[in-house]
Amino acid sequence: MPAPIIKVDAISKSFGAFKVLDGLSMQVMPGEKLALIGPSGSGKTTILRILMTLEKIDGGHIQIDGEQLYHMERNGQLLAADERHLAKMRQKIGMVFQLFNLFPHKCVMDNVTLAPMLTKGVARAAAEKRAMELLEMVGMADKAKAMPAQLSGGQKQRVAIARALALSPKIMLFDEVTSALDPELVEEVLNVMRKLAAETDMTMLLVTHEMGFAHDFADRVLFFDRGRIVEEGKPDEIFRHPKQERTQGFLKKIIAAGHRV
Amino acid sequence: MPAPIIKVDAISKSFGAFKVLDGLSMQVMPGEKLALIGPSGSGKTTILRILMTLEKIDGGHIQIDGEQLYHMERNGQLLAADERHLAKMRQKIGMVFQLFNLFPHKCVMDNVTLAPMLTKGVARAAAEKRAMELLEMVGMADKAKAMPAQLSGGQKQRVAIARALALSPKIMLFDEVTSALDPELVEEVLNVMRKLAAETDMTMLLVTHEMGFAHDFADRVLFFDRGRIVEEGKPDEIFRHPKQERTQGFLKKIIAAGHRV
Amino acid sequence: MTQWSGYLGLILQGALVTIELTLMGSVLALIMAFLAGMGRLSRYFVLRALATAYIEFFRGTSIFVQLFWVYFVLPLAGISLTPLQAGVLALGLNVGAYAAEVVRGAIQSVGREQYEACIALNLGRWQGMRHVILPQALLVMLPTFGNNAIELLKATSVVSLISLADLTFQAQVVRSQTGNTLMPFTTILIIYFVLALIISWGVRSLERRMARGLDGVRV
Amino acid sequence: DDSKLEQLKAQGFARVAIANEPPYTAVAADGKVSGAAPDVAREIFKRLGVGDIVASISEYGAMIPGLQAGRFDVVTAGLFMKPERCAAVAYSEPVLCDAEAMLVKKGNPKGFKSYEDVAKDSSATIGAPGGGTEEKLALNAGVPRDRVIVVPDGQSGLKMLQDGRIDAYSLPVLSINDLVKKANDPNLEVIAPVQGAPVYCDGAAFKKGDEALRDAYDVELAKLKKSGEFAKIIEPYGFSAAAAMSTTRDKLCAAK
Amino acid sequence: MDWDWNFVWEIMPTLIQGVKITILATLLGSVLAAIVGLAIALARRSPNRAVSRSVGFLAEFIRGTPLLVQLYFIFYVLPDFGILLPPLVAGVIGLGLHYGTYTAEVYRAGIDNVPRGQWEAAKACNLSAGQTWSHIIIPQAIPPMIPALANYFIAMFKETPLLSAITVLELMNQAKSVANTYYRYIEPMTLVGAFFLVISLFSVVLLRWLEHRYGKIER
Ligand SMILES: Nc1ncnc2c1ncn2[C@@H]1O[C@H](COP(=O)(O)OP(=O)(O)OP(=O)(O)O)[C@@H](O)[C@H]1O
Ligand SMILES: Nc1ncnc2c1ncn2[C@@H]1O[C@H](COP(=O)(O)OP(=O)(O)OP(=O)(O)O)[C@@H](O)[C@H]1O
Ligand SMILES: [Mg+2]
Ligand SMILES: [Mg+2]
Repeated sequence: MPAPIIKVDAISKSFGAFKVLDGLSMQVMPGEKLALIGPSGSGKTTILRILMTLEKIDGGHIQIDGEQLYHMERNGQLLAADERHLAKMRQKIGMVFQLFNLFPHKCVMDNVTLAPMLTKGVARAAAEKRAMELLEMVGMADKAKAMPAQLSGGQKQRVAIARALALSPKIMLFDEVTSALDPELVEEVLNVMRKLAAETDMTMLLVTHEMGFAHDFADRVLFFDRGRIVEEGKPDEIFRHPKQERTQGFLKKIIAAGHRV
Repeated sequence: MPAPIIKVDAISKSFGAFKVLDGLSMQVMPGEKLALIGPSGSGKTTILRILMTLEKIDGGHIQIDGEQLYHMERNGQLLAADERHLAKMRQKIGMVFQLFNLFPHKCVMDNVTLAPMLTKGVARAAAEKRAMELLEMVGMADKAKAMPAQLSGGQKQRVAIARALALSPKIMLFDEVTSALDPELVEEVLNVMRKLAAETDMTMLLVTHEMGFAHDFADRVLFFDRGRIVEEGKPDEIFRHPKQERTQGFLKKIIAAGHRV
Repeated sequence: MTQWSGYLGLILQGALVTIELTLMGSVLALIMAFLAGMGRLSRYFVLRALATAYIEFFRGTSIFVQLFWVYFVLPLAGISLTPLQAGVLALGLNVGAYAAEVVRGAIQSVGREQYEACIALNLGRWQGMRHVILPQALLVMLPTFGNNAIELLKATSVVSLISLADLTFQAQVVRSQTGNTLMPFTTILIIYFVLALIISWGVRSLERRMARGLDGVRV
Repeated sequence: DDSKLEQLKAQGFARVAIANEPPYTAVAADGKVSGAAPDVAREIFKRLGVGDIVASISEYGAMIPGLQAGRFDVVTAGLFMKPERCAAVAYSEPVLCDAEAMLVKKGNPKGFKSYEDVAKDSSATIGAPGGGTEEKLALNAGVPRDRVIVVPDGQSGLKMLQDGRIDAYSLPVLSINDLVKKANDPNLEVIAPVQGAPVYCDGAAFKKGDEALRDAYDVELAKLKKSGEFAKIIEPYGFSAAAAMSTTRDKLCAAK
Repeated sequence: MDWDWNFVWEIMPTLIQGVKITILATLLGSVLAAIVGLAIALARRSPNRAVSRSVGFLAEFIRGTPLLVQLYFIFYVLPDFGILLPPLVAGVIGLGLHYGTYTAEVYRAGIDNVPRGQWEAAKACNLSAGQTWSHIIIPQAIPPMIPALANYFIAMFKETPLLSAITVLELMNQAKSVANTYYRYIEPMTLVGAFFLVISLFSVVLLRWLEHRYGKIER
């Protein structure tokens, strides 16, 4: 059995007096597709943001690909990571945000090529060639020269996915990437993600409220509640036969809320 | 057969060069519960706002309860309605907004009593008694003294419903009243609306993307597309056996977008 | 009346001085604004403290006091400036302090999500600032910069108090020499207003050029 | 040492401070500076080998600080010699002499003859240039601070008197005469000289430490006075050359 | 550059006289600016095009030209038209008019910032125009304006030295008069600067508090 690519070990995180993550541990295997579900405020976004180093942790350890994320070993001692170590680690991880976070002053092409050119010193021609392939994959090649403001939400999100892929990360994080979209536009983004899941062996972590998609997409589902993983298992187990009361209650509410026709 | 309470006759409405409503006609019977569905931008919100006199119409006629809404008859002539006529007509209509639009500087109780006291001269004691009944009905009686900022989205929306009911309108308009809410909070608002539909004989027009709820709630469903009513009928007909291609396409997309577990 | 038309030349000379002051003062203000505005957001305490002290000092003490200080007190410490230099220095430093807050505010107004996108794309701090944050912040700053420039234009009138022959000063001279009060003051009011209009027109067209295709940037 | 003079020669001009007060100074429609004080200075500097003067107009109050701050090389502005000023700057020999005058409304309704009369009338206000001789004379005569209105320039003083904001406006006689001539207003009256106020003379004022330059200036000034050219320059403006030649710096600086 | 403490104590009482006038002018100017601003803001919303346009142009003109020149105008030119104002009154009117054009913008922004949904909710509640203004719009518009208004009043305070140009014996004028009497600029000018700095730093604290207290309305 290969070593896990992500190893989260008893991390905790508070905002002020409020404990968001409470001794959370989990492991993710290379290539695994994970869905994180759970009620609002349960800490799903927070764990992704911690993996992306957008938040600091208060305690615990995280290993990515065998290396410490927030610590570095120097002369046998574990020190807090400095900016250089973090930058190195970040190369392995990409993230797609709920609100796309495209750079509004740059065209689609520049959004995708900016990071490879600046952080990896890729030449413009090479960066644009690769960007074109990625835009092709997400079906946005014909909009390469468009500005973000001219795109629909679904198109923006597809560009954001291409942008994250341009750095060829080993791990991709998706935080509710469809929940800000008009219902009619959701499908085009989910299609891209299905394709991505099928065609690459990237490790993917997905936070979502789209239970149907989570079911089809994930190898494994984690159910979060109050900063802990309450239940985990294969999608069928979790969605059809949840064991925990909290999980059952959550799924019932979601269903009752009319998420079916 | 009784006379229709709303009679919309060939109205049109443009924003600049863009024609939003194009010769739209429809009739609503007293007590009828109507669901308006259709793709984004098809004019659903616009027709509700026109009925609430928040937008002017460019052409056509509307009768409410047998009286012209945007026109008044004087000496046998049809004149444009003045503010007094509009104020009189507005007494028959109440509206609940997507973003609640509670008055943030007034407590829950004052939000509900303000309009009856100011527009109908109801005494404070009487207004508060009635407000308490309404808050009871929407399950917000214990929050009467709270400020809107202290409420969750679902609670705000329930107060907004009570506020609209306080003027005892004959017609209630609901514009996507749950779409700004967290999924878990949707149900509490829908429950209030079910109760309302069951207990009163108010005429209700509802714009929604919650197809499940529209199905249970409505006596009749109107499918809008590009400012016209493309198809209408009983919920079962529309949702199970849509005749028009546009309707079929729309429902298919909505279903594909994962709105079921 | 004929005499008055002769003095118009004097007023136009003053207008030149006013324009010169406004331009040079604006350049200095712009430099100070970016130095201090970004200094306030620095990770280093010393830079933050320096920038804050500069901003609070120059916004706190009145422009008049600064002008008189630069003009009369600095030379006693061995730093002697021509009236023009003194005027540019005082005006530039003063307006620069106000504009620094504009720079800071604009940089902060760029949403946190843009910084996060930079981190997620592994851009360095300066790379993110240079390619992502500043280009967006610039557009937010521009209109306020326009207002700052007009404030600076108006503030140039106080240099007449340190004998710099600007528009207001020349109006005073013309008034003394001709005994006519209404004409010179009305004339310069109109000239100031026209100059202000030119500034706001210029800033607006610059803004339009920069904003092309950027509907999403402005908050 | 002569270094200051050499320096002025090298740069080819001297920076002089003047007031905005005809006939001591005048600015023509083309912006050219003339008037009695600058004309004398220009001539003397020319003889000293300094080609031209560059004049900047200043308030009286700002002249001495400006000189000390090195803003000008010399003040030629009708800045009258008085003991305190002699202590602050290095004066040349006298150049322009004038008595003090007051401008009042026609008929002198308040009956002023001296600054003391202004002090006695508790409702009377008097205007004077800030930092000028007249302000100090009025204060010394016992006019309280809040009744001595600091007026930025002659035209403003005239206007304030016409508008009834002040009851008297005090300047040297010739300055007042010039104002009245320009104003051409029959409702004004000049009281000259003011009783009890001495006749003052100005000189070119140099920075303390520039005495060498001042001495060189004095030499040329004396020659000018002797040759009669001095009178030719200042008398068209209404000043008396004889008055300037009948007194000396030492006398004026010692006066109490 | 030598500093003389004895001299400082000697001139202190004179300067404090000036401080009183400075504060008085600021207070009166602020009241006037608050009223003028409201009048301008309402006039600019007037449905009568002629009124809103001409008031708008006038406000732009006043805002685009220097206060100093406006003061000269009020003080020296208006008497020609039979309007003779005492110096302090002229100064307060100048400050009030000039800053009124700024506060007008604050009022406008405050009113515009009340979300459209509030107007619509008021209509759906069938409130009349008067009721909407008095019960819904004004109560929400005023609190967020308070810090911005305070900001302009502090700015006005720092511009009061301009009144010295029209013979108001405020702080700056007293300091100049002291300087002219003793031929010493360092102490009076520095004291004036220190005075403004102290008041400004104090007002920064006040502003933070106002912003905290009134800056945001919770929705
Ligand atoms: N920067 C912050 N400061 C304070 N509290 C925060 C911050 N970020 C998150 N929180 C709080 O932490 C808790 C967990 O937040 P998180 O965003 O991880 O939840 P989530 O599971 O993603 O919820 P959702 O489904 O609503 O996105 C929430 O209660 C949230 O209010
Ligand atoms: N004030 C306005 N100015 C210009 N265009 C407007 C305005 N209000 C609405 N529109 C346009 O009119 C069209 C119809 O809008 P409307 O809000 O009625 O659609 P809708 O059916 O409610 O859509 P959604 O489901 O997204 O709410 C849209 O294209 C919208 O952009
Ligand atoms: Mg989240
Ligand atoms: Mg809508």
